Amino acid sequence: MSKRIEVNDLNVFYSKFKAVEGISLTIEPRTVTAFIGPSGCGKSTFLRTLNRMHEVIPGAYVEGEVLIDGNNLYGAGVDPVLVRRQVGMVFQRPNPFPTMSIRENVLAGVKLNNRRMSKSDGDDLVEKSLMGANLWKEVKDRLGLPGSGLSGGQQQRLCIARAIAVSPEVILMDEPCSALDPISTLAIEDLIEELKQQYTIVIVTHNMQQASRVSDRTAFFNIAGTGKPGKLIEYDDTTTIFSKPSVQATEDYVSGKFG
Amino acid sequence: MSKRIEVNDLNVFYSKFKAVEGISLTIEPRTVTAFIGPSGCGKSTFLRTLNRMHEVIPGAYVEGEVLIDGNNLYGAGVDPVLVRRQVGMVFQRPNPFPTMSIRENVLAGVKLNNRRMSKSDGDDLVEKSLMGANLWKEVKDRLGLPGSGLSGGQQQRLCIARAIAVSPEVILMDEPCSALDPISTLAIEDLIEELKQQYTIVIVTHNMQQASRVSDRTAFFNIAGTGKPGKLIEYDDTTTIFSKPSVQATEDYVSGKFG
Amino acid sequence: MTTTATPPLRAKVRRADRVFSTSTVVAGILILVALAAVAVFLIAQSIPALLADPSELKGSPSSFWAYVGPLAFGTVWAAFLALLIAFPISIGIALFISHYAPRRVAQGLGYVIDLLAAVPSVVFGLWGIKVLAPMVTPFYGWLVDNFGWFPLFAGSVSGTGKTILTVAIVLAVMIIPIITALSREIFLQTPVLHEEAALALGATRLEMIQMAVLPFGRAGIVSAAMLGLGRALGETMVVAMVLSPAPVISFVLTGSANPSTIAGNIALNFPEAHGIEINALIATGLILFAITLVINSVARVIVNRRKAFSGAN
Amino acid sequence: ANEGGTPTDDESASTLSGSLVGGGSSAVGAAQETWIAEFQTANPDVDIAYDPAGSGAGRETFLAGGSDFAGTDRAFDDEEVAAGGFASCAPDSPIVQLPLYISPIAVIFNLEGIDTLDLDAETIAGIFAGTITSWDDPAIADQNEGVELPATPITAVHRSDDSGTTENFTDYLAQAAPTTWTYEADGVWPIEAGEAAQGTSGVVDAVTNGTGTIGYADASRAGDLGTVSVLVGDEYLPFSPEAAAAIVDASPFVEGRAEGDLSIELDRTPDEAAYPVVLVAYLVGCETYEDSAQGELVKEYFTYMASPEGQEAAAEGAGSAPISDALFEKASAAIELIK
Amino acid sequence: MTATTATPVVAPSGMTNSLTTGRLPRWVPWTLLGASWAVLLVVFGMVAASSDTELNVPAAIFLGTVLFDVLLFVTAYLVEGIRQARDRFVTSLVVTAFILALLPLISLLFTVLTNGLARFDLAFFSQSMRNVVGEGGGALHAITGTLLITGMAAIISIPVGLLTAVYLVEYGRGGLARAITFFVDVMTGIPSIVAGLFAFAFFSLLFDDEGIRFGFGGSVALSLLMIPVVVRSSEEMLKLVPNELREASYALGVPKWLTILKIVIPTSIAGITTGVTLAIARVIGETAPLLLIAGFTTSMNYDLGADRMMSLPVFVFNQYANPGSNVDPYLERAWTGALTLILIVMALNLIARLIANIFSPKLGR
Ligand SMILES: Nc1ncnc2c1ncn2[C@@H]1O[C@H](COP(=O)(O)OP(=O)(O)OP(=O)(O)O)[C@@H](O)[C@H]1O
Ligand SMILES: Nc1ncnc2c1ncn2[C@@H]1O[C@H](COP(=O)(O)OP(=O)(O)OP(=O)(O)O)[C@@H](O)[C@H]1O
Ligand SMILES: [Mg+2]
Ligand SMILES: [Mg+2]
Ligand SMILES: O=P([O-])([O-])[O-]
Repeated sequence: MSKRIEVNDLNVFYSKFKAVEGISLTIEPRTVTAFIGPSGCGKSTFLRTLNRMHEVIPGAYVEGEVLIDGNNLYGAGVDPVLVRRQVGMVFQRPNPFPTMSIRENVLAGVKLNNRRMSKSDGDDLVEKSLMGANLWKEVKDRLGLPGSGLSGGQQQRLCIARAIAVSPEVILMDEPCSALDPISTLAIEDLIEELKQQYTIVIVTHNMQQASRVSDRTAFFNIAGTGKPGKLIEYDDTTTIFSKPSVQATEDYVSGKFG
Repeated sequence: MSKRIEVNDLNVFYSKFKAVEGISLTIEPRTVTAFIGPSGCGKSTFLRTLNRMHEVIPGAYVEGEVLIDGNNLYGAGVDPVLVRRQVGMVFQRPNPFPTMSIRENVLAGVKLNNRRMSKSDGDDLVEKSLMGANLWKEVKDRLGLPGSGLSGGQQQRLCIARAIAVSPEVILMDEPCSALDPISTLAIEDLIEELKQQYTIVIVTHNMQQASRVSDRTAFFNIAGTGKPGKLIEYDDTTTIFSKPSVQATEDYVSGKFG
Repeated sequence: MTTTATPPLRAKVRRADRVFSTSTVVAGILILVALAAVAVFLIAQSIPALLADPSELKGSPSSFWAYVGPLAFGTVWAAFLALLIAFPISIGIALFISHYAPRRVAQGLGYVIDLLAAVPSVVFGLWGIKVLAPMVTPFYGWLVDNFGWFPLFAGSVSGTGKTILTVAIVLAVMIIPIITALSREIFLQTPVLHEEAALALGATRLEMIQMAVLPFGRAGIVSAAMLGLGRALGETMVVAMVLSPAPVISFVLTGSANPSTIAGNIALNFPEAHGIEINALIATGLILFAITLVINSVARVIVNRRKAFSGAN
Repeated sequence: ANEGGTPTDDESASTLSGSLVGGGSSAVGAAQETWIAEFQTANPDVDIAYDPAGSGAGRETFLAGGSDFAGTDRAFDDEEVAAGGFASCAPDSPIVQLPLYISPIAVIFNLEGIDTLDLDAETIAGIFAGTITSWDDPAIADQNEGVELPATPITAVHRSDDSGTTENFTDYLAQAAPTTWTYEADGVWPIEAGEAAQGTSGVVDAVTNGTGTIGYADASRAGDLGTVSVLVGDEYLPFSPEAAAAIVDASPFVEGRAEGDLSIELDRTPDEAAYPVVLVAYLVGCETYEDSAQGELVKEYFTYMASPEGQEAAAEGAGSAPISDALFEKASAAIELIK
Repeated sequence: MTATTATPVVAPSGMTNSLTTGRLPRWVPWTLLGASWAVLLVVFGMVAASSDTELNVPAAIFLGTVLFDVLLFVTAYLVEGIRQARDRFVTSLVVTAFILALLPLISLLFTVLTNGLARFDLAFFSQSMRNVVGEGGGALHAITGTLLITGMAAIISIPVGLLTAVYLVEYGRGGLARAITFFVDVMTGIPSIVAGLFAFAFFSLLFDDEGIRFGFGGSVALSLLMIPVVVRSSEEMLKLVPNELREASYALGVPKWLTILKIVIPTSIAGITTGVTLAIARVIGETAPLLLIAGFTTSMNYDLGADRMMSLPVFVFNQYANPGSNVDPYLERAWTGALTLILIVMALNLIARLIANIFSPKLGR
């Protein structure tokens, strides 16, 4: 149910602009990996290449390879649609579909492949996913109401429920808490802890405390200046990164000297 | 040229929703004050009440008073337009006017108010403001080009130049660096240091390191949960807040226990 | 700047602001007044026709309502057909420009479609009779020969192609640029957030459009369609020049006897009308006005019904 | 170029000046353009405008005082004349109605290789009423021996707009074929049968573009299309200007009208060789104008239109039939009344 | 699916190339399209040859495209599965829609061009029809009339429409705004001839002149038709201006009206001009209302305030509908008039784009 990700010498471009350069790393199954680094260093850009979401942006392309359990995402004949089913994504701003009810939101991804799902199967899946996202108790009485009526934290958990409903192998999260209040943030951090039992999770965060709290391993990215490509500076166990990093820039960053 | 701000028991509402409750504090002239706190606790909301920018949002209103050098912003007959000329603002995302050149952007505040200005006066003001925003060297050869062609950090400094060109007394900044890379962030932090000589500055930031680097005093806001109003928890010298805060929540927050 | 003179916060009343906002209100009210004036004019001129002895009207109908009935039907029917043809095509083009074509190409394509809007209706009329009608005639013949059992193609085929279907095609071509232009802008506004949410779930482009783009744009699409429909309902010259009308209520698309439209009928009969006939024609104009009002109200109800789910904040 | 009224030849330099406004029948439009062009050329200081907005609109406007003269494809009738109230005229002034535009209506058809057909009124009525539906119908074939008639279905095209042409054509059918055509003369096509097209041009286009089509239109527009010779008495008569003008002379004037009112009661079943399918349009003015200068101008213009040169110009430019000498004399007498 | 168990929806992990499905090579759709067109053109060509009629190219292209839609769907279904097939099918439908819209446009432009070039000469643009019978003459009077009348209509409609749009977007709330929105929609349904009748009734009452005909009246009638289009399109465009820019301006102490005039409107000027040209194009071809209130003349008239004024659509319609005995020069003038009308609107469109380019947001980099 979870997969190992291997990235080999990856460059990402926005048309002519090289946004990310020479990234190689391996992410083990059933771990939480945090990406940290100053704004603009290419964390989001890199994250998106892990499920080919960067292709949505006109002009964006990659060089190099990303292997998920040995299958190259960028191999010939690979269907990005299938990639995205296996590698789910949660965004910075909660984005439930405003035209759908809570229930429809959860089932949105599942319905794509399985149009005629029986009512009871659907109910089961909705309950299971919302339970998984720690949201079931709060919304079980109003599954038919619009998803946009929930609070920010609830919306974000709804998005997580929607992502896990399609049973992905990997879940990518791009600053999932940065728009949430502390209570909701804690709820989501707890959730990540639980999801880790089943999924490979990659999370981008600006919040060093959050990174140290939730992640097993941490990757620090940096950028030499505007217009330069972002690079992976250090990738190690989270405790190592936050206690005795081997690179000076990492130490400066995690200790708040810049960023 | 700079002013003291005194806030007395201020509540801010979005229609029926009370977003911020019972704020009282005094900001001294020629200081930098940082607002910190978890997302959704009302930092931006409160900041906007300092130049009545919240009135732009339908349904938003305040109770209580804000005195600038003893004049109540919310007194009868006070013109919000004049308030905003004295209390400038810089936003999270750089927003230069896309239809204008760099030069026009700097002069926007003056020109848009239909004030006539000789070419040479204009040139002087553009140079002075761009110098003040640490941008003059980088753009002096392309003042006629569109402002949106600059990099993010340059755009943000252009917005600062635009704000100081109207000679305000106070400058409010709402997460001015959160969309910028570290180099640009440093440039702006340096700039704040300089501006402090002349202006009263209030800055909202998510970045504790930034708060501790640039501010003289820090206000910590918190929120009890979604739907509850945000409150001012502690307001003190920055060193005090970050070394020995008197409230437990503040300590938890600045030490990264939550948020 | 000297520290001595701090400008007071209390200011003169902002005259210019007041003048400007007032002038916008005045402009809005002016529109309402103009419309009210048109309505009053229509009603005042219609009353004599409504009260008159129907035998004085052209064609001696049994009542005024028997006279407008086929016209009202034809108006709605022709506009409906035009919308039926134009709507899917317009949405297709709008999607093509907003979500399928490469961005550079899209701009050029947008311009080409705008060109259609630049063609005046007399020219459409000329093209309709001189080019389109002769071109579709053999096709109609084929339809009637092979699908004559289908009620829409019943009866004998028109020998000149001047049928309501031809009119609907021309009307459709006229309203396509209107609907396209508006829906294109709306589709371009779909929040990237929602598009990405759909794609990240493993949706194909079509599924993304179904999940994010179309629901988001629903209200706007309805507005666009209404604007197009309004144009089709009120179009005069094309109907007058192209249609072969008869005072009938008929759904047949390919025959010679087609219901006329109110606007077209006014154009055809106004020049020779006199006395009470003029009033009768204006009264039909009033009916058209009422039809437009009703259709717009219905559209508004449709838009508002699922407002909670509209995505607007 | 053509603006600014540079007089073409100096000898005719006229002293006439002022401006006239007329409006009405669009059938008279082309003729009016010709007359106006010629008259303005001869009298450079005169401006005449004619709105071809339709006969009804022309009569309404004239009645309301919005124009100095009207062109109409039917004269004001007894009732309207009795009601009076012509606002351009001096109070109680009678009106002048002159049949100065006579135009044959051709029955045109589009059958490959056939230029003319001989038909009687009953057959024409049958075709337009939708009872004769094929070109090889015996009713047609019997009258056209030696003509190879195809088995094509007939598409009869009539006018979709309210028109004087239709009114005159249906009047002909009603008078000449009363058993088949049981409807009254009307400007609006009275039955559902057939195709409809807007205006003379629309009918001509429809007949030209279709196959097996037949229609009726101002004869000047017949062009290359086949035309019908109609049975009058016991002779098939093709349309011609002389034959068309003759029908007017063969018809009586409406009784009980003022001296200047030359309204005609057209007799579509003449005994002599006159072409009965004609449209007669009237030019209507006042006997006495409110403003005598206007009266003077109208009188000059009417005089020109009625004159042999004027009639010839219209025949040339618009394809109408010049009025006969007899009618010219009566018209001249009527025009003399205008002041 | 069995949602109750934890089995994944997609193929179980570990399988090699589990991410790969059959994918059609890129050239397949294009080849299919070309082939379908070719097949239908051949079929139509054979039918045309056998029945001795002309080859109907548009119909062949149209039916060829339909064939392509079906073929592509079937191919994709066989190779890629139903979801991809559906996606491809809609893609091809969308392309079909585009081609469908292009066909009439091309046919129309072709017709107007081939017929209109006959009289596209100097005389046409330097002469009026005054004292012209038969051949010769020109449409100068109608061109100036159209420019004047439509220009005046634009002068009336653009401020009123734009201000109303500003009201709806920036100020309006509650009943009045809702009423205006609704009735603007209703206004789009006024038949043009009713607008003409109304303008005529209004001015003949105002000036107590039953025969009133003048250019300005035509402008008023056209304004009734133009205003709703201006309001609708400008409203949509104003809504697209990001609030950030408004806030940036307010924060500089710029009053609301100047913010609207100098920030909001310039930022959306491109869309607004497009909307305005659409609106002008909507009315510039109107015939019926102008015949009623602006009248008909063969002479020049530069004065909107008095006397009949000719306009191009009336000219075109009249040349077509009431030709003299020699029809050809009339028809030629009609087509050339139509061509001129299209050219005028295209020129307006171009000018609007230029204006928009000068004022609209400059995207850097
Ligand atoms: N759509 C795009 N087109 C062009 N350049 C882009 C685009 N998106 C991002 N970039 C550039 O790529 C670089 C990396 O951006 P990215 O968003 O990945 O940074 P990040 O580390 O996620 O920053 P943040 O913490 O602010 O989200 C930046 O220089 C950015 O300007
Ligand atoms: N326009 C609005 N209408 C209604 N409620 C609003 C609006 N803007 C903000 N709020 C609510 O007011 C509260 C305070 O929001 P505010 O944006 O001031 O927080 P913040 O501290 O600035 O958060 P952040 O760090 O994310 O910017 C939140 O609960 C938010 O949902
Ligand atoms: Mg990011
Ligand atoms: Mg904020
Ligand atoms: O002259 P008419 O157009 O009415 O036949």
